[in-house]
Parts: sequence; structure tokens; C-alpha cells
Amino acid sequence: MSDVKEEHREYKTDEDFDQDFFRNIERKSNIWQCIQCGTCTASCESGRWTALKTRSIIRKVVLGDLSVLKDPDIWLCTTCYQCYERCPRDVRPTDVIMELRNYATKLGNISPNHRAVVGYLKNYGHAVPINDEVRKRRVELGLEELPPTAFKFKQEGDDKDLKNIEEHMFDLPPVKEDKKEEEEA
Amino acid sequence: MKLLQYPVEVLYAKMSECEYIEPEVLEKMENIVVFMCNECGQGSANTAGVARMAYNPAIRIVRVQCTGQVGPIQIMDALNNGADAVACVGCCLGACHFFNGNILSMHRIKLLKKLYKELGYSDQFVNQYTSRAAEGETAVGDFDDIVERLATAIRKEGTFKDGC
Amino acid sequence: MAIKENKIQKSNDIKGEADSKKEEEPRVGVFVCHCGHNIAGTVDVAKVAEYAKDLPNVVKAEHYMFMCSKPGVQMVKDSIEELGVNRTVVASCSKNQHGRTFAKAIEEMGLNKHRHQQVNIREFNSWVHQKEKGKATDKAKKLVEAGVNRARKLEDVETRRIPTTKAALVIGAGIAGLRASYDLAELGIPVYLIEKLSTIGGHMTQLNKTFPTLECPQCSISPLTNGVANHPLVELYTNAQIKSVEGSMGNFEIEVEIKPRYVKDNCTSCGECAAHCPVEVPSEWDSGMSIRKAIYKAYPQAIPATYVRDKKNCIECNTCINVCPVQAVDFSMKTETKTFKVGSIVVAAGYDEYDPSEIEAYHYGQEGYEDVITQLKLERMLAPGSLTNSQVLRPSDAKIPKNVVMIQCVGSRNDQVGNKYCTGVCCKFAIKNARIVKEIYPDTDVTICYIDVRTPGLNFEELYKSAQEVGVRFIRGRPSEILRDPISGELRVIVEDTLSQTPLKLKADMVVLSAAMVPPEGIGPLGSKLHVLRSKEGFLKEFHIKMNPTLSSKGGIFIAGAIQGPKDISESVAQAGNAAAIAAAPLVKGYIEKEMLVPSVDYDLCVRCGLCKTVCAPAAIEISDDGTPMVNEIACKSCGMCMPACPTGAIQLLNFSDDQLLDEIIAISGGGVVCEDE
Amino acid sequence: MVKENTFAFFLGCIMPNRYPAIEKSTKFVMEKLGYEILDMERATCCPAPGVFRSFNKVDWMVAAARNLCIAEQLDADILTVCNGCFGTLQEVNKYLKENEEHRNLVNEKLKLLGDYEFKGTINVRHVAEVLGYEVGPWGIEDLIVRKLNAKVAVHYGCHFLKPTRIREIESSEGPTIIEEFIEALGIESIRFKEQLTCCGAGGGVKAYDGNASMTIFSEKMKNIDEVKPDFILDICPFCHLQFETGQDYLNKNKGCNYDYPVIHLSQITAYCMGMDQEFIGLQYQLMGRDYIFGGEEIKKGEEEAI
Repeated sequence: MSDVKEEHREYKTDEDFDQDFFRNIERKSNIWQCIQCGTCTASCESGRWTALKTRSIIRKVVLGDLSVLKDPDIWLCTTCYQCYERCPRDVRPTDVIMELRNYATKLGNISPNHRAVVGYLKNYGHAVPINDEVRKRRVELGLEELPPTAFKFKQEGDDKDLKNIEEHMFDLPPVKEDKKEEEEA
Repeated sequence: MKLLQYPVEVLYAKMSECEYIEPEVLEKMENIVVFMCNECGQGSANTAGVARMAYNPAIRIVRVQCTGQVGPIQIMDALNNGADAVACVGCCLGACHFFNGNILSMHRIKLLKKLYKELGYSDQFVNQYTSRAAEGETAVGDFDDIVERLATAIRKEGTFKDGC
Repeated sequence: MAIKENKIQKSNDIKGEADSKKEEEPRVGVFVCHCGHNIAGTVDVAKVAEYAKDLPNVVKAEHYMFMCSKPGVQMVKDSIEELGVNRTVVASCSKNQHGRTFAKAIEEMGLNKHRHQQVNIREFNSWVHQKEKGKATDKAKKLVEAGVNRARKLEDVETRRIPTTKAALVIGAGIAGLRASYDLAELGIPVYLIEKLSTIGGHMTQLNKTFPTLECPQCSISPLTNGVANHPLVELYTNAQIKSVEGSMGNFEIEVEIKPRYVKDNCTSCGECAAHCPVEVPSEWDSGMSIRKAIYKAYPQAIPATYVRDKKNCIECNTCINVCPVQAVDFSMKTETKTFKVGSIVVAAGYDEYDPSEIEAYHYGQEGYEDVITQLKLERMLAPGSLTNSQVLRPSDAKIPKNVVMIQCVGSRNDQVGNKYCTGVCCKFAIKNARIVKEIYPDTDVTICYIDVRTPGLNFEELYKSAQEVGVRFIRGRPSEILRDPISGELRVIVEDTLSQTPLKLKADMVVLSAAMVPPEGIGPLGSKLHVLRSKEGFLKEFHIKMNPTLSSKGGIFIAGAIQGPKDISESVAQAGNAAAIAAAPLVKGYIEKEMLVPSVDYDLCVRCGLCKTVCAPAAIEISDDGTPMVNEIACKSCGMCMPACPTGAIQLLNFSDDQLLDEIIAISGGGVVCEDE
Repeated sequence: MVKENTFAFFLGCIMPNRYPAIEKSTKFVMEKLGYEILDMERATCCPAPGVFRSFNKVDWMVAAARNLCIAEQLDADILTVCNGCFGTLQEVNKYLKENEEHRNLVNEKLKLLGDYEFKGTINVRHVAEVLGYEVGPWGIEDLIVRKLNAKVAVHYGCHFLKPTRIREIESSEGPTIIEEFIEALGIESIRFKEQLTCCGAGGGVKAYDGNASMTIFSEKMKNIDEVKPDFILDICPFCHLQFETGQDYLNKNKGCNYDYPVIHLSQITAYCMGMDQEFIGLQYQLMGRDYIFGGEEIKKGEEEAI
């Protein structure tokens, strides 16, 4: 459950759920077959320590509970695919969580570290850019100083690949500055 | 006392997942003759009916003992007399009540398709499917497939009647 | 196929009498049904009746609220009486639904029931085109017109009586097979009971207690096993399997291969041979929980009591021959084949337990996971006279387990591995065992990990409550895996208790998997020899799930018990009784009534190419010496496959001839005009 | 048609930019086995499934398709050494091959990134799968110059085997591909508790919540420490990084003193095929710097140090 304490209120009503928000989530009809047997949460290696409960996430998708998109737990899934392998209803929870992350990104819930990683890709062409220390090691090992990837071509001035990627790919919603929008969402 | 009566549509209306076909192609499909064997063929159409699964009304079902009984003569008669497409729906392979009727009819229809192709017609007018009496959705799936294939054939070359 | 002894009747003399009927002028009566608003809600029945009125040869066209009601049927009868209608067409529901009602009605009026043509405008039309009312009405008109065209040329079909051989064969001597054999024998029908294994009783004798009343199965089955084994009319053959099946309903001819027991019948079952036999092999009957010798008796109360030698494991040291006080052991016995002539066959081959090693996360059967067992193995441990003399001991170190975890739905309700269906029996099985284990060892905590507990029916809720009462712990969650600590060898079951949303790591000295019921091994060849259909899960397919669960897809062959699908003992017994009853019907009556819907050959057109023989699946067409085909009336299944194969159209199935089909096709494919010239 | 015995070597990010020794040893092994290795010019990040697929699945497929097109232009199958790259490229390759309308959608967007068009003519291979199945322990037998006798904790990682229906390599509950292969190198794999669990880095968790990733990892290290292996053998530079920085983190913050060297499969195979230890690059890694592999010479074949 989300950590914000619910103030005292009567039953949850239909308005709290938006059943057709997930109408074009992939393999929707399979997700609705989920019998809540808990195999995914029991297989979840990250959920064993963290607050990630795969089964309740799938439950929220089935009910259409949109709080799952703001729930930080969906970002704790290490995509180890154990639940994908063992789900008796073949709901493929890993893909569902990945899609939820897509929805969450559109809402703007992106962690700054991930935003930085996208920045690396756009500037250096790699999620983990090279540094001088490693360049020196490459020479010592008899390899070229820069691996023949897009970054090397950018160093030599031809950076059309990275420019194209930057323009057309992974444009994330802007960082949410004001807190007001946080409360209202 | 008005009995609380759910409209029949609400109870079971299960629309077929047939892809969208534009109206002008749709109205070109007046009737599609489907030979269904007495055992699983019409059984599955029966289950589809009981489950109120809707499909294109151009589908007209002719009951035969077994799809093995439907020869090229019957199919050509149907097409010559104004049917837009002909199909046979028999029991699933290996489960024919008469042992290999559906396999025989599959071979016959394959040859017939080849013949129509050589004569310059599209080979999508004749098809063979299998279904099981317990599965209504298979029958509806087959009907949708017939309609879709016919739609592609009509879009490409027009109906059988105008000698495409 | 071997030539059959049944009398082959020359098919062309039937054709003679049929001609005389053809001349009389067809007078068709059309009746359109509202079926409440099932049809009338979508199809404008008045218009359809009105359209039918002016079709050629139609003398009466009516529409009525409920054709299948008494007044509805009476309306049909009156039309025959008053207007001399000799062909009837009813446009209402499907043939299986009320086709027979109207057929019987016109038969009462003296018309042959095959002169009725049922047109389905409900399942095939009104129910499936509720949104297109206009088109549905046009379609109904076309369907009725096709029905009329078809009805015009319908001819009489004679029903004939075929004598049956008064004997029955029962395959499989489990609880269902025994019950069926006993019931058949009690009806005075000689029964040949064949069993694949060396002893009868099936899985029931392996159980420790039966649910829900916790009776001992040995006591409840032994009157039946003894009753059947010593019944004067029952011939019991163990170690026997079917070789081939010929003939058709009422007259089967079956070859059975009986493997030798290598022990003659004068064996007093004193057990000396087993005592001295050096070979030790895990006992299959005890599902691996105890050891048996190469020469053995499966269990003390086994019937037949003679011992049996397992040739595969026997090292032929001949000690058993020397030791046997009555020289019953004889290695020279050969496999015999026997042929039986029977009227009906009842298949009751039972089930096998699902092999959970397919689910790799549970590591069943892997080295280091000996303590992961199945419910049947637990039953064998708890049963009296077992190796562990009804103590629950861990297979790895023979200690009493401190905590037992039972996992439900192993190999069931799973789309990825195992079977999709729910067996419906494991919850009752597991709860009964859990309660027994808890009662014997109160300080062992027994946990059942379930998804949904399914214990429907009388006395089963009490069984569930009694398990809770005794202290069995129920955790709602499907365990994801069984972990083993390589060093300490301890087993851990990882499961999320979904009700309290907490993942748990349960300590488990012993894990019991409730494995599903799957079709028995060897059902493939059996099914193909009997020409019987199987369902997609592999069990034998019943003719109709609700109305005829014990008739197989082929006439004369009946199925009972777990072979038709997973079920418990009481249901199997009920099915066995039903199978015996309907199997005995033709035998007690002495004859079978078959409608002679058979093809007739026009010998002028026939070019003696023999194609019809090659196409006929039930091999009902024989080529006589002068090259002309002869139809065997009884074996013919009236499928009509010979018609398209015939290049000249010489062979025509009665009531399904080419020209009848042509009329129907013309009507339905929009042409509308009946071509006059022949 | 795809060229025989040639691979387009997809570098990825962590191998070339953090552990070049793995790149070196993979090239050494492949050349020794007679494969031709082509450079994939202008390749970028695969892109990492954990982070980029979470943001936009279509863009993730387009970026991956771009890399696939580079290999298609070279007309050679792709060779990866990293589970993450293998996961992304293999999944996208298979998905686009089977899924027509997605292929057109991706090709549409691919045109914006340059003249690339996904045709689906190549396959994606992982070095562990190439060594384990194509070459196999029998294939490597006569090329072994040094045979170790070490007890090793093998870590398979997640994306190499799972999801089994897409990867179609081996069952993910009881794999043996690496165990069988390293036997030829004289290495014995010790089973440890929960051997097939995740190292905790994947799915963007290492970037998102460092200590959650470390908690998962600490359990893994505890189980490995119980059996005291000589070194940890992995087949994915990201797990490699996690094992390295993880042990370092646990030593500094949680008071453990783990010092197990972390070796990639290519490194150890190269070493056994004659590459001298200096190129394995242990000196550049945090853990097990002074570990000596040992292993006695088998044949006196001439040893050309590269």
C-alpha cells in the first residue's frame, strides 16, 4: 500500500478506480485472468527485501487503481523474470511492470538518476560513458584508446548519430518543479 | 408483473473479433455457404449460437454428414449459383467421427484452390477449417477468417460473381 | 480390415423399393417457431412463414409461439392428417434439440421419421445476428427455402434390427471396471474383464483412507473384488492388453494379448518364493515407497492371489522354482492371445498421478529433494501394512517430520507447465491426509498452501472444518519454489500469504505435492485401436458432457470413471453403474436398431474403379469378385465420403444424394430456382 | 546470407568503458577459435533494458533496431558478452522478426536516425552460449594450454536464460551450460544457496535505489561467502560491476571483508588458452588484485604472448 496515510473516509467507490485507463495495456485479457495466487511475489527477489509486491501491483492494474503509477515500488523490479517464468496464468508481470513504468514516465515520475542516464546516452551514446582512467587501461591492454562506437565518431566531429538520437528519442516530460502539481497529481 | 428481463444482448453478446471491413466491401458479401459436418462442425456453430456470439449474417450453414462428403461438385455448384465464398468446417484433425473425413476434404479443397488459382480466380473463395463441438469461439473465429479473406480478395480483385 | 462375418446384404435390392416411393408427389408442410422471443425477437417469423407459403410443393406454412409444445406438435400432426402432408420442415432450434421430437411426432402419424427436415433458425440465425434483424429475417427465409428444397426429395429410411452377441468386455479393473463388470454380470451378461497390471483394484487399493468418511478402502472394495473375481459369469484376465478391435456396435471381435505370470494357478500364495528371491526392486504398486522382489504379490490382499514374476528384473537364478512347495513357478509360460466376441465394450482404464518433476521449481525427484513426495506416496506411508507401518517418516532420514507443508494445484490450473484443468479432487485428498497426519502427530505442524480450497458437496465442508479444528494451518498462496540449503539440506518453501500480503519462508521437513490426475500411460494406442475420440486433455471424450457422459464417441463403446476425466471414487462408481446399464441394453434386448441410412450403388454407372473402397474409413465397402462394390449395412456409418470419391456418381447415400444437396445449395446460395431437368 | 564463423562484436557500455580486459580476452578467445571479429562502427548503448525500456518501449526498440541494422549491414550475427545487451538485442530481434506491424512502426522511426532498415536477417548470440553449445567443452579441449583446478561460484545472471520462451537456450531452474563448459578448463562449480537469484543491479534498480540493490546483493554475497569459492565467475559485465562495487561497498559500510576476484567467462577462457595473466586485468579491478590463477601447463605448445 502507498505509504501516505489515508485520512478516515468511507468505502472506496468506483470513482477511485479508472477501469479503462489500462484498456490498451498489452495482453490485457491475460492480466485479468490473474488468480492472485502470489507466486510472483513469492518468487520476487527484490520484493523479498523491498516493498515491491508484484501481486498487489497486478491487482491494482486489474482494478484500475491509478495510485500504482505514483507508487515508487514499481521502480524496484530488477526484471529478473522469475515471476514471468512461474506465473500459472502466464500474466507476464515483468512486462506489465515495464508498461506501468512507461505510463508513469508519461506522468513525469522519473528518478533524477535515470534522467541522468538518458542524458549520458544522448551525449556520449552510452549509459556508462568512458573516462580517462579506462582510456589509459585500454592502451595498456593493446586496444584502441576509444572503442569504435558512436562516441568515437563524435570525438572526430561526425556526431550525426547522437544528434538524431537526441532529437527523436526518449524525450522525457520536464522535471516537475513546483510542489503544487505534486499534491494535485 | 414485469419480469426483470435482461436484454438478450447484454446477457451474452460477444462480438466477433472480426477486423473492420468497410461498408462497400461488406455489402458485396450477400451469402457465404459454409458446409458443416453434423458432428463437431454444426456442434460448434450450435455452441456459438447458445453463447450468442455474433458473426456476419452472410454466413449460411448447410449441414452435411461429414466434410468428406462435400466434393468439388458441391462447392462449384454453390459458387456458380451466387455464393460469394464457400467453406467447410469439419471436426478437428484426427477427431473426425468418420475417421478421416476432414483430412480428405482438406486435400480436396487444397486442389480446388490450386485449380481456381490456375483459372485466374483468387484462391481465397474456398477454405477449410476445423472446430470442436465444445468450442463456439472456434467456429466464430473461422467465420471471421472467411469474411476477412473474402474481404481481402474483394478489395484486391472483386467478387467471384463478376469473374475476377 | 478382416472380412466381417456379418451378412452382407446386396445393396441394390433396397434401391428397388425406394423407386416406388419417389413417384408420389411431395406435399411439404412448413412450420416456423417463435421460440418465445428467442427467434421472434430477431426474425420476423410471420414474413418467413408467408415467404414459405408460395414455395413450390408447399401446402401448409404456419408460424406458432412454441412449436415444441404439445399444441405445436399437434399442429404438425394435424397437417399430415388433414392435408396429406408427406414431408415436414420445422424452422426452430437445432437438430439435437427438437429434431427428434418432430421426427417422432410424424412417425406416430405413419410417416417415416426421415421425412422431417429440421431447419435451425435459432442457434444458426436469431441468436447470433441479434444486431442485424433485417438480414436475419432474409437469412431465415433462405434457410427455410433450403429446408423445403431438401425435404422435397427425402425418402424413407428403414430401421433394422441387428442381433447382438450377449457378452461384454471391460477394460481396466479399477473401482469403475469392477463395478461395471459386477453390474453387467448381475444382469446375466458374461463379462471378460482384462487388467493391464498383475492385480485388480486399481488406485483405490493404494489409498489409506477414503474421503469424506475416512473409511478404509480395502474393506469397502474387497466385497467387490472378491465378488467379481469369483462371479460365475466373469472371466478375469490380468497382465492383459488389447491387441486389436474389429466389428461394430453389437458385434465386436477383440484380440487380447495376455502376458504370462510365469506362476501356474495351483500357487497357494505361501510367499516362499518371494522370501528367497535375491532381487529387490522399488514396488510400483507402492509408488516406490517399499521394495518388492522379482517374484512378488503386489499387496497381501491382492486378487488374483497367485504370485507373478517380473521377467525384466528377474536374474533367472531359479531359487523360486526350487523353493516352491507346489512347483507352481514355470518359466516356460508363453504370451497367449485370446479372441472374444462381445456386444459392448466398457473402458475403465483409470488415471495416472501427474509426475511433478515437470515443474522444475519444486525439484521433485532431484537428488537432495527426497523429502518432496506426492499425496499418493503419503497415502502409501499411512496405509496399514506399509513399509513404514503407517508412520509418516521422511524418506531421507526416516525421522518423523516436525513440519509438513502441502502444496496444492501441482500441475493443475497452470497455463505454462502441467495441465490447464483443475482436477477437483486434490483439495479433498490433501485436507483428508493433512487431518490424519495432524491427528497422528499432534505436535507436527501441518500447513496447506492453497489458491482456492474446493471441497464442494455433502460432508466435505465438515471435512474442511475438521481439518481446521484439528489445527491444520491454511496459507492462501501458491509456493513459488522449494529451496534447499546445500549445506544443511533443509528444505524451505517460499510462499506469499496473499491474505496478509507477507512473503513467507516456511521451514519444511517434508513437502507433499498434491499432483493432478492425468490420463493413464498407454491411452494413445488404446484410443486408436478402439477408434475412440479423446478430449484435448487426453482423456476419452464422452459423447455428450451432460446427457451422455458414459458413451464414447463410437457406438457400442462405453467409458466410465477417471478415464473420462478426473473424478473421485463415488462419481466413478456412479458412472460405472450407468455405463453398465447402457452397455447392457442392446445385449439384454438381443438386438440393435439401426437406421439403414446407407449408400446404394447404381451398377450401370459404376466403372468398378474401387475408389469408394479406398475412401471408406469403417471399411464398410467390399469389392466383390466381379469388381462391383458391396456395402456392409451394419458397419456403414453413413458418412457419405464415398460419394465425392466416385468419379461417375454411381454411389449415392440415401437422403444425402448429390441432387438433394444441389437443391439445398441452390436455395441457400441465392439462386432460388430449383433446376427442373435431372 | 550471414557469413560463416564471423561475428559482429557488440561492445555495449560497461565492457569497453569499465572493463576493457573482458573485450581483450573475448577477442583473444574468438580469434584462437578461428572466428573473425568485426567492429560494429557507430554502435551505441544497446539501450539498457532496465532504464530505457521503462521510459519508452518503442524508442527502446528503435535504438536496439539501429544496432541490429549495423550488424545486418556487416552481414554477420551479433556476438554480445553482456546479459543486458543480449536480452535487449535478442528480444527486439525476435519480436520484430515475428511482429509485422511493429516492424513497420520501428522502421518508420528508424529512418529518422539515418539510413537504417530492419530486415531481420541475423541472429543475436551470447559468448556463453557460443562457447557452451557451438564450441562446447569438446571443442575447447585441445586449445587449452593451462588447466586450473579452482572451485568457483558461477553466477548466471537473469537475462541470459530468462524468459525461457524468448531466449530458448536452456531451463532457467537448473542450467548446466557453464558448469559443463568450465569443466574443460579444470574449474569445478560449487553449488551455493539460491544460486540462480538476481545480483540486484538490473531493471535500473542500481541507479534508482542503490541500497535496495545492495541489500539484495548482500544476501547473494553471504551465500557465496558460505562456500568460500576461489573466485566468482559471471557472464555479464553489469553483474561483474555489481559484484565488484558491491563487495567494496559491503567492506566499507557493512564491515565485511570480502575479497573474491570477479572473473568474466571470456577472461578465464582466454587465460586457459594461453593469454598471460597480465591481460586479464585483475590489477585494474577492485577485488582480488593479488590472486594468482596458477594452473599447470598441459602442452608445451609455443606460447605467443599477444
